[in-house]
Amino acid sequence: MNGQYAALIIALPLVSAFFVPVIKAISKKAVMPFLLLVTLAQVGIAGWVFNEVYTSDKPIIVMAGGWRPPVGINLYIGHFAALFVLIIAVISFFMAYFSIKAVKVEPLDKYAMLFLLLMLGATGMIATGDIFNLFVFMEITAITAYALTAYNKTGEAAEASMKYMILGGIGSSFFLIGIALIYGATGTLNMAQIAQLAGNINPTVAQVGLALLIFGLAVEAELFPLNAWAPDAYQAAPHPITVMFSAFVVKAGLYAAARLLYLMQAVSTWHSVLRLLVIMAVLTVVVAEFSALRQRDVKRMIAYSSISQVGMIAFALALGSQAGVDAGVFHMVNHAIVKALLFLGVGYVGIKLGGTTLEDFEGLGRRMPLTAFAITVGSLSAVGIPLFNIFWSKVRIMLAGVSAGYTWGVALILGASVVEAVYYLRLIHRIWFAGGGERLSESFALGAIMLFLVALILVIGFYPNYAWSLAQKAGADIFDVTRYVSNVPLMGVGA
Amino acid sequence: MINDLMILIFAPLVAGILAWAFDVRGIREAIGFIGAAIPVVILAKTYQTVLSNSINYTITVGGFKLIFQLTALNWYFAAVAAIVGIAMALGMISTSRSGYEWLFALMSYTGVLGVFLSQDFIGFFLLWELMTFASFMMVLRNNRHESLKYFVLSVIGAYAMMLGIAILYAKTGALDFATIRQALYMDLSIGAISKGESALLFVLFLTAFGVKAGAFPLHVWAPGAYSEANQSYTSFFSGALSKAGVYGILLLYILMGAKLYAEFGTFHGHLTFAYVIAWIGAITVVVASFLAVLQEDIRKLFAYSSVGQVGYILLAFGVGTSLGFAGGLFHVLSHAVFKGLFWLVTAAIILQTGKTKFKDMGGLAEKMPFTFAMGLIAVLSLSGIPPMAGFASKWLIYEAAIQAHMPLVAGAIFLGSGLAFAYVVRFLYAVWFGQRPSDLDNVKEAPLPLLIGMAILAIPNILFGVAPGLVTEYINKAFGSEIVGGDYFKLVTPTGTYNALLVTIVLVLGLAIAGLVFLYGATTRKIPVTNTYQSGNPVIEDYNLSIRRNFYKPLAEALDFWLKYSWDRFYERIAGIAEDFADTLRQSFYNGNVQSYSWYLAIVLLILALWGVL
Amino acid sequence: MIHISVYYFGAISLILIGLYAVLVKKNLLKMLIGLSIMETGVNLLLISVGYISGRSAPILSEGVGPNQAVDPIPQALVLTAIVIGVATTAMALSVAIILYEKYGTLNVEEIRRLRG
Amino acid sequence: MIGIDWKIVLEVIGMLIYATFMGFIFMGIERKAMARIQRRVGPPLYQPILDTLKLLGKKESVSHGLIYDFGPVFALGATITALLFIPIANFQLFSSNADLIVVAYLLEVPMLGIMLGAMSSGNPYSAVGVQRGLLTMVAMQLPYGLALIAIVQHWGSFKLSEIVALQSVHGWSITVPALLLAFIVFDIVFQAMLGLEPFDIITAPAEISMGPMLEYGGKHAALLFTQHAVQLFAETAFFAVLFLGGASNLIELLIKQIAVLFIAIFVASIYPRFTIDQAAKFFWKWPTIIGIIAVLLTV
Repeated sequence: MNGQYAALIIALPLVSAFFVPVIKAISKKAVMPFLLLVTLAQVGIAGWVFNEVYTSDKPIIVMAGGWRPPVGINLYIGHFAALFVLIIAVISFFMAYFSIKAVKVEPLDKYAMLFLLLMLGATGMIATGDIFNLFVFMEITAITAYALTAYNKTGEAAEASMKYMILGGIGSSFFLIGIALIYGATGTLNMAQIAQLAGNINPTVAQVGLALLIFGLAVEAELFPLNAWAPDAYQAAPHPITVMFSAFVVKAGLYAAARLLYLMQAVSTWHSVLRLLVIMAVLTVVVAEFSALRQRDVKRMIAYSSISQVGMIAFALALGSQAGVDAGVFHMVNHAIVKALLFLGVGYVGIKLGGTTLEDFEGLGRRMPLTAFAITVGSLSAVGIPLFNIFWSKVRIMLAGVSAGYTWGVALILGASVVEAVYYLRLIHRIWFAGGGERLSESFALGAIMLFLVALILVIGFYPNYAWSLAQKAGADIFDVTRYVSNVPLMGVGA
Repeated sequence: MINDLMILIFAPLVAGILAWAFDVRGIREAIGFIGAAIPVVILAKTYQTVLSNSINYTITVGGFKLIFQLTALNWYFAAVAAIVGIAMALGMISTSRSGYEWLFALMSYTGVLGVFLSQDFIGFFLLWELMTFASFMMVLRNNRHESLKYFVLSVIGAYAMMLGIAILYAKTGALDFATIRQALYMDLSIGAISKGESALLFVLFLTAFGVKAGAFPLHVWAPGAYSEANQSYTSFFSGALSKAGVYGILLLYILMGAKLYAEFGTFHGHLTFAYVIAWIGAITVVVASFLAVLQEDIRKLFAYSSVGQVGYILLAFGVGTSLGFAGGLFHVLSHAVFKGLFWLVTAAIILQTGKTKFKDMGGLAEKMPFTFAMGLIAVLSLSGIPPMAGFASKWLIYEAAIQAHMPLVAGAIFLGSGLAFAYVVRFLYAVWFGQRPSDLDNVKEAPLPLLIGMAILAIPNILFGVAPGLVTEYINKAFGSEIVGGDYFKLVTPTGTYNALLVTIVLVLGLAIAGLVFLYGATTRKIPVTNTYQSGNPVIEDYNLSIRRNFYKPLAEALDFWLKYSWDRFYERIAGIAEDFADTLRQSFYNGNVQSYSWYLAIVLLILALWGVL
Repeated sequence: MIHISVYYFGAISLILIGLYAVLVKKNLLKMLIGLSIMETGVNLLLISVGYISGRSAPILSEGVGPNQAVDPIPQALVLTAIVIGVATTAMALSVAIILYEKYGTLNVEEIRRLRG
Repeated sequence: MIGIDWKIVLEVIGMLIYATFMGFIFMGIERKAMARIQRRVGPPLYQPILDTLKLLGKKESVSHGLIYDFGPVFALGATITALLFIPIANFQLFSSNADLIVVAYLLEVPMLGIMLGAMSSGNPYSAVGVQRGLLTMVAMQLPYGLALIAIVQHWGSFKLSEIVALQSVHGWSITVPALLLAFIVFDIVFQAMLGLEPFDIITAPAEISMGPMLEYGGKHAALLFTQHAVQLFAETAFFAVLFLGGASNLIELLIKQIAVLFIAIFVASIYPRFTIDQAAKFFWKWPTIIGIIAVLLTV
């Protein structure tokens, strides 16, 4: 099994997505189990890729159609990509199971297809080594996200999807303009070659091109002024899809932005772009935290909290130092687990009790103790209480932030996380110490998934060494561009 | 020897988790008690080795190197926490209702021990947050508003410390205390940290430790948090947890003392930054004692009194001289011991009578004699009656403050101890004496474990009162220099002496003489308390005269000018404003109109364009 | 250095017109039309980047060799971009239909149930 | 400790008898002088001794329980202890083992004894007496402390014997301007410590008839009278030691004590009684300001 089989992580979801109508024709009930099977296979392949990359310590380069870059499009599955493809696969597998319980709206086969394409889009964005290929995967993710947001066919879902669409549309158009400029200047689309040539193209074109590229991805990665669509989309989308949004769709956008950012290090005005990104990231954290303070709907509250934590990741990645990138990646991993757990818990409450307003959460501790325990662990971890996983990455980000000179930024973020502590702990008080009710039965499998995630949080919280070493390798993969360029077997041709 | 420290720190946490898991009445109490007892055993075992050298232990967690060290100084703090911890465990055997309380009580116990023992900022910050979180959960169970107020203030403190740590890390590149201290020391010549930055660092660390110690402007959380938690836990909460804040101030001296001295120089011969701490301590003592005197609820009274007493310690450290540190450290022990005792007494009263307001209590002296005796010992010790530990430490603080030429600060202590005497006697009158309300007639004595807990805390009060030399001799060893002279029973400082044993003997002789005079007189006929102003008629409920409510109304009238201002209302208003601001921000930004969202995008594009051109 | 040719002005003006429509027009359909105008503008920009004046379309036939034709890569990119544009617009219109059913209006000001 | 030094034991016993006797005489002088100012003859000097002996001789004494008896005993015991730590004229007694702060606190301990007794008597008037006594004590604490601090800062030592020695060398404390202010402050506070006229809120005869001591009769009252006598002697001696340079022999000390007493009596016979919050406001205004000035001058 040499590297070429790694292309399966793209091929498998694509092929099985188109098989779904065939399966539906055979028997309507087989669609969801098929989805489960495919995501399980994806987990298997991603696992194999993960240990292949981490044992051999070399990235897997997949050349589409055997063409060597820069002529052909290549997939670059380095440490970060391997790690995150595995996370995407695992979370998609869990969400596939959750969808069986959560999604009741009729055209389930359409749902399964969109589900697989969303997973494909995110995996593609992370694995690709070519900027136009990145644009194509981004569009796949975007369109499936628009469709899935509107999937419930209610007024709110359609409204949220419409908002997401218009803003996403503008964002991706400008992303394309960016590609046009970069292609015009460098004559190539391959990331590695762009990194080589970035030094000697005329600075204003390079800076505008880079800025537009980052702008396009920033709409996807929910930075401050551009994330107006996110809370509505998170709230209106079906529960499993919200988990996928917050766990990896946003992160794919963020990773792509970081990858492009560090590729274009050689551009002379690089630092001014970085400073702009840091300002936007800090504003994201502060505004999102403040807006979550007096929320009536818990799902929307956790959406705001997810946006603010993503803003913190963006802050870490935009610091421009190795420590910053490592901290950002570590926080990405932790945030994915915690938000998956939280949205899973809230979604499950939404299904069982028919709504996710604060009143439904009153006395949840007595009615659904397992879910209440999961949500409590999730919220405590999100707040950054020690012996939980986010504590470690938050400390890392703060240290990196101040040593990169942004003391005011760290101060604002810490102030915002005080606000975060307030609304999460109000939620915990409402769950355990207010109201009551008789005990409801909770599904065993979902409970098992939640307990697995809780166990993951506690393991990383108590003993973060292994997770931190993974994050460091993945961070180096993004930050160390020279190694990236040397790994890609470039042909001598090109402008 | 090596992993002794790990057992010492994490034994309570493990016991807490087990107690929470086996939530059965008998078992969880036993596990909890064992968990609280292990640290005492280990500390006793390591006493000898600690005097000569220190025990170290390092583990690497998440890329950080956590160093734990047991030296003479932090052994002292850990021992104080251990004594109060054992008393708390005994108290909780009778007052705790569920495994939840055992889990978080013992988790905060682990946090405090960890804070005292850690030698690097990450471990320190981690266990500091753990301690804050655990104590918050104890209060969250009973009252949301108070617990949130407590948590927000302590999280602001913790994050201020986090910022300080990050700045230090950025400047010195190190996280463990030894290297930072070395770097800051060398920094005197290089001057990498400017005056402004060291001022910022000082303020950040001061807020962090000030919140936990309950210093003046940041003390508003204490009354609510102390009175809402389970009372026997509060003995640990106010006895040991406030010491973490004080230990932090001590740490500030050790790490940044030279740097702050170089940056800010001296003011009238005192270190400027120390002078600030002294004045914060003095104001805390006066304000908290005045508020304590006017309280109507027994828990609120002791909460404010606890804040005031910690103010003494801050003041002692603020004096800056080695005698000041000795006085402060001694007061750490005596405060932990007599305040812990007071809270256990309160726990017993509330457990047996179910009342918390002074107006409902009274005349319990006959019904709960042992608790009354323990309460009397605590009263004597807190108000500083000579043969008690409270007096010895207060005497050292007076010596230090006046010797260092800080007259007004010493004046504040005088006023503070006068007020302490007042509110302590008020407690005596309102709870133990006067006419007993009819519904308290069948009150029984407190359960046995609580009584043992009280006894454990009462013995040190007397022991270190009669023989203060035991403590000062240990402090001399901890500081390595002869600060307080004299043998076990006599304290000798350059300007004054205090022979505790002689004072006790003479007091006993005096009592003997007075007793003889008393016995020489006629026989006494004992008549009940109710047969006084009613000239023989029985004292019925509505004519049961006793002034338990508004005991100090005249003082409140004398102070009404000052009582108009309250920091508590001030902070509540700020919180309200912040929340309204958050609301308006959300309404204005996320207004739901896709058009305005696209305008935001357009604006960002404009900024990008301008940014590019600039 | 990409030489500034007249096509860029055309492309950029198209993009700005599209953006203007999205920003100002209240009716949802007009916004969607604005969106697709912007996309065509972007596609035009892509094409004009690869255009070398005086050369023919990049279809290799006997008279046209590699160095007579224009740079083919942007052309390929535009093909995909157009397909994506179509998909997005189709999705947008179907959502607009649902919106009209549920809200009874297409005025963007009124469709504001999800806010705050 | 074990080898009891008989000389000190004899001195102590002699001093106790002398102090109690002189204390009663002071109370007699107090009554006599008050009467003389009000142009009436007044009782003979030894009247208080007769009263105490009469009270001791009563057949039966009423008690409200253990604490009710313990209160006066504790008060008298504490006062005796306080007395034995003050250097009286040439007898050092135990003063080498304690200093100013210890004595200042020992002088306040009897207050707790009286409070304990009064509170356990269950009588509301005595409770009001307790409240007033405490508030007076709280009010006077700040100026009292400032005066003591001024002295210590000037002489640079806490030990009473050293202060006396320094005063004999450099002249009395009141000769020093700063300490003169401290003297004034201490004198006002002294008025409240003795419970004389302007500040006798604690035992306000008309209002709450003897305040805390209301329920006391028979030998309990006798104990309290003896306690008051010894307290009087101790406080005047303390005053003399601090400000009037102590004394080389008993006679000189006696003269100084009586002089101090007369100042207090004259002030007492002129001023009407303060109410308690007026007293608190007064103490925290003038005496505190003068005290702060005195303290700042001596730093």
